[in-house]
Amino acid sequence: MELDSLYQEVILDHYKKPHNKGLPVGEIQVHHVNPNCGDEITLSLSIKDGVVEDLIWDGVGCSISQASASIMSDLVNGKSVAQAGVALREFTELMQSKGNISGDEEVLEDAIALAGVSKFPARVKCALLSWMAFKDAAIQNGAEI
Amino acid sequence: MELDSLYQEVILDHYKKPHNKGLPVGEIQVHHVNPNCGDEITLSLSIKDGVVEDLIWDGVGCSISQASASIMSDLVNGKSVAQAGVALREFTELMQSKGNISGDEEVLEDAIALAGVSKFPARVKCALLSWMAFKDAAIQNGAEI
Amino acid sequence: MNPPFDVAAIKSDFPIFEEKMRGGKRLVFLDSGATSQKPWAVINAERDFYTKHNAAVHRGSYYLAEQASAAYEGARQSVADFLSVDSDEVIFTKSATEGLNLLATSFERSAGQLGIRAGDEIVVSELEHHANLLPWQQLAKRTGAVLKWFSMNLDGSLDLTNIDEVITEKTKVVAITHQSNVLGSVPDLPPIIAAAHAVGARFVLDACQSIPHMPVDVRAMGVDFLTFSGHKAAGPTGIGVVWGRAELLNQMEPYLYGGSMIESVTMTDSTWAAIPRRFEAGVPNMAQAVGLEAALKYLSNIGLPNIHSWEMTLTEYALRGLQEIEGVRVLGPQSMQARGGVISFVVDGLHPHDVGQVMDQYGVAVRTGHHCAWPLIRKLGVVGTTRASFYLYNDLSDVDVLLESVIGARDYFRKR
Amino acid sequence: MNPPFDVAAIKSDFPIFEEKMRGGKRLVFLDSGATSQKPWAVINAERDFYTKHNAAVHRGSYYLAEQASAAYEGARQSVADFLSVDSDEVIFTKSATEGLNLLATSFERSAGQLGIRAGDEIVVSELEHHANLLPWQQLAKRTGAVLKWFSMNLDGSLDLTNIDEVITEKTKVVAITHQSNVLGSVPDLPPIIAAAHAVGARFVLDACQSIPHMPVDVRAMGVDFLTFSGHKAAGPTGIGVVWGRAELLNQMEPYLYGGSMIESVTMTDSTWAAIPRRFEAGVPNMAQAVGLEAALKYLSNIGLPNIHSWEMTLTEYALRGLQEIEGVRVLGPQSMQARGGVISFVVDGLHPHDVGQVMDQYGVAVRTGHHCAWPLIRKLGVVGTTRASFYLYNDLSDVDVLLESVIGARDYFRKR
Ligand SMILES: Cc1ncc(COP(=O)(O)O)c(C=O)c1O
Ligand SMILES: Cc1ncc(COP(=O)(O)O)c(C=O)c1O
Repeated sequence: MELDSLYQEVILDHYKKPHNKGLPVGEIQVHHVNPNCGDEITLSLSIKDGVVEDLIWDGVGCSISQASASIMSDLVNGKSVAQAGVALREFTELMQSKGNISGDEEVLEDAIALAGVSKFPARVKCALLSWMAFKDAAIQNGAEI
Repeated sequence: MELDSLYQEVILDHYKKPHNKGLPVGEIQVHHVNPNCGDEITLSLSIKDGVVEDLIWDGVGCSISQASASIMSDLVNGKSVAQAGVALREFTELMQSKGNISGDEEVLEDAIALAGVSKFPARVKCALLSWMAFKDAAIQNGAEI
Repeated sequence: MNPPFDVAAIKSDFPIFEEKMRGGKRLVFLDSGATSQKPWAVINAERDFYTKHNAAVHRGSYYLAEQASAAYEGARQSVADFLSVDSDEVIFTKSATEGLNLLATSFERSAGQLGIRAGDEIVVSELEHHANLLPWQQLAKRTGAVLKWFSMNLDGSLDLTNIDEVITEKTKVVAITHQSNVLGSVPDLPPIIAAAHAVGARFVLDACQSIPHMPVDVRAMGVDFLTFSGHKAAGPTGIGVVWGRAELLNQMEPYLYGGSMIESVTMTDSTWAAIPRRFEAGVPNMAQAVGLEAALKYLSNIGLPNIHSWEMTLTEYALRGLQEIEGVRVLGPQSMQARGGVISFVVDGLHPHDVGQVMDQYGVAVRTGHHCAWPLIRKLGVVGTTRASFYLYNDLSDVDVLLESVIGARDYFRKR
Repeated sequence: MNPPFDVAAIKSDFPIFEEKMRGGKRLVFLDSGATSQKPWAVINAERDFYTKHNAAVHRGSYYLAEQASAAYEGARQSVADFLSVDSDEVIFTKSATEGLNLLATSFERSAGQLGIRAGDEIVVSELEHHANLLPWQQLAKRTGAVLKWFSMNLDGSLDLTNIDEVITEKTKVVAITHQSNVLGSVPDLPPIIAAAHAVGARFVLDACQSIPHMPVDVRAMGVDFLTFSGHKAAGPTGIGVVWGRAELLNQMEPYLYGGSMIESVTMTDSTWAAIPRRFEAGVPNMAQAVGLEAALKYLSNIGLPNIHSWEMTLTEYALRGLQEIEGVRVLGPQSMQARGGVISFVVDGLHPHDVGQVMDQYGVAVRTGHHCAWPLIRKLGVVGTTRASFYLYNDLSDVDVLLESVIGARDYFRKR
């Protein structure tokens, strides 16, 4: 069933048990909303010696947006800004691919499970919400990403 | 030629030598504009013992609007308000008839020459402009018309 | 449960039902609350305008311009006939949204009694679609007027217990929906309209969810203004209607400024044409007006009472079905009392987006989310809902697929 | 005088040319300055949207909603490509008139540098169509800003001798047409744009009469905002475009309030979505956006430089012909310098309405009157003009009939 390509096991796992979800505590917090559907995310992080640390997020939304936030938080926490930037760009490209690329597992790790989202245009924004919040927070923390 | 039914001889005569055209002098003056084409008319009259008198008008506009004003001024000057009202209603009906009625010459006199206008919907407002100004002025002079 | 008209024949008037959805499924369109589908009659009316009569209205005295003007003004007359009002009172807009903004801004600009000034009060309700909340909310902010509102009860009705506090001597405008686009609930308007008029306030009806679906007697209701969108009434996109009482519209200031709405213009000053032209600046959406005319004639031929009764049949069948599904909770009115053909529900533990996504696999088109009514959604204490809305082309088998797909959605996530 | 494309083939793309005018005459359509005719490509694009993809955009995650969103956003991208700008900068309106009102009102509501306040100055010109005069005139009245303008010379150019007095440190916005819709004259904009930018003012281009007819490089011109109507560009009625520089639009307040333009909403407060959505409240004119896309693709396929050069050929032929008719006076530019495909003229002793009426008997569609530009008409010292305007579907024989009909009009009244 086409649906299973969207709702991969990994996604539902992250949805049911999201990682790094809790009250964002950093000084700089960003709040992003998907006005179409009302999905919301709040996120904080810090950047020490060019490394992303302490990324914590909270939010409400569909399985895709929640799983994507959880996966993203695992992926970028502890990575250098440069590495996180590569993942961010690769993930964005994957989402906009309309199902034409499958993503580099080396770079994206669990996030390649979200590849199926790109075939459902209305859900792409759900998957990207947390990544955009991450990007925004990194920039506000002075990173060039 | 269909055009000749619009531009009757009588109309062109009135257009070239308009009657009762001059500087409106009465106390109550009305000014009407056809916003579509910019045709304008200023008109004054007085009503004494239920009779329309001293109708004078001035204006700019196409042959139809000018001829109609001239014909109307001949027709209502000196008539009772009641008679003028009958002519006004009959003329309005004639204009809205889309060429289906030809008008009562007893009531409308020269104005039946304008019957052809009703086949040219865009020109109906030209023909009606002065009549509406007359109506307005009569009402402002206290007439029930 | 026999339909009062031949639903299969109706369906075949709407070409979109020949399209295949994901996985080759047939289209079960249950999102008419957002926008309706269009019959050939409407599509062909627009085409005929373009192929036979197209010219700028009111601006030329040549043959085609006469044809175009006759078509456009004929459309206005048809809308007026449909509403049983005078054609001068019918203003074409691009949408209900524009219509409500037009009214709010025109009140702001108008002089005297109709004007809205600091300290005046404007009343809406928690049921409102953003289109009937934001123009008033922002008008209040700009002018210093005060925005007040009726609260919603959890059954989707309005709490009128404090009506005397909500509508006061200071109230200038009361703007309320005829039917909630989220819950389908129909608020009890007569006491509100009476209270508004008792204090000299104007009542604006957001008729987006009613005009397409049921007979509405605007004169009998006693509303002062009304607005709806063509695209929800089987008509084209890009057309809406404002109706207002002539004696009020005549005193109101224009919304859009430009060509065809003037009486005279100098560089420094202008005067306005009579209604309705005063409110229709520029070359209008002529083809769309003609398309809307075709839509309203199409609906009238079938009969609004018939359409409404069939929608009620569908709604009742769906409501019962949904209420029986374990794990599904219907929001708002639980009975057929004071409701229209719109049902919102949630599935335990599932986000509406995920529910809608599975339903899509069944060919079912429903809307999910906040439905442009955030205050109402917050009041319900949910993140969003899944909403099914019905129209004349739906049949009982559409409802069967709806129910099947909701169960499918519930089970899809349960078993994983 | 050979056309750069097959005009007969083009004509056959436009179904209206099969219609018969009064007296069975063929249509000689010379009123494209008011509205253009539509090719099948446009009519069919709208039909295809309704029959295959119709659903509310941005509001559903079902298959049809995806299709509709892709069609609508694809149309936006096509407009952006046509203008060589970013798609976020493209806002769909219902018309240029709405676009100009949107800009004026948005300036009024915006904070800081972009806001318009008492004492600020707004600059227009005597060439303007009411749509680019009244929104600014009324904005000035509402805010206490001062409206200033460039005078028109009798040849249809603008008098720039006092440019330093017209554009000053107080100027906030300069809004001028790319081409006069009455005279066809093209004002000398570069010095005006430079002067506007030198004092930090924004330049708004009314591109209604240029975008459909010639290549326009908005980035190279350095304008800040631009607007045009679809219906004059072979597109549907009910659609227009505002383009604006993103960094400015991002700071500006919305015009219409309602669904789909918000970020979050409570009963008392709201925040706005990013551009372009911030400026597009409500279910948009989706089918019309798709129709406009088809129109712009149609024009691009033929090539805007080709269209322009052919219009110039037609205009030169018509201009010479009219200038040679005794009793006819062409107004505005007498040469091909700085002009587009629009010619206004008067016939001695005749009112334009009467001239147009006779021309109509020849099947010729021209506009007569003040062309929604009363200040310009007054400046010319006439009661109105007869205007012929050309487009890609016109050919030299259309011009021949034009000239014949003008002579016919002159003689009809002379001999009686
Ligand atoms: C120069 C100019 N500006 C603005 C407009 C207004 O366009 P619309 O009526 O399509 O809104 C027109 C045409 O009517 C025009 O020619
Ligand atoms: C109750 C209600 N009011 C207003 C609107 C706005 O209508 P539109 O988006 O067509 O302008 C809608 C639909 O979106 C609605 O359901």
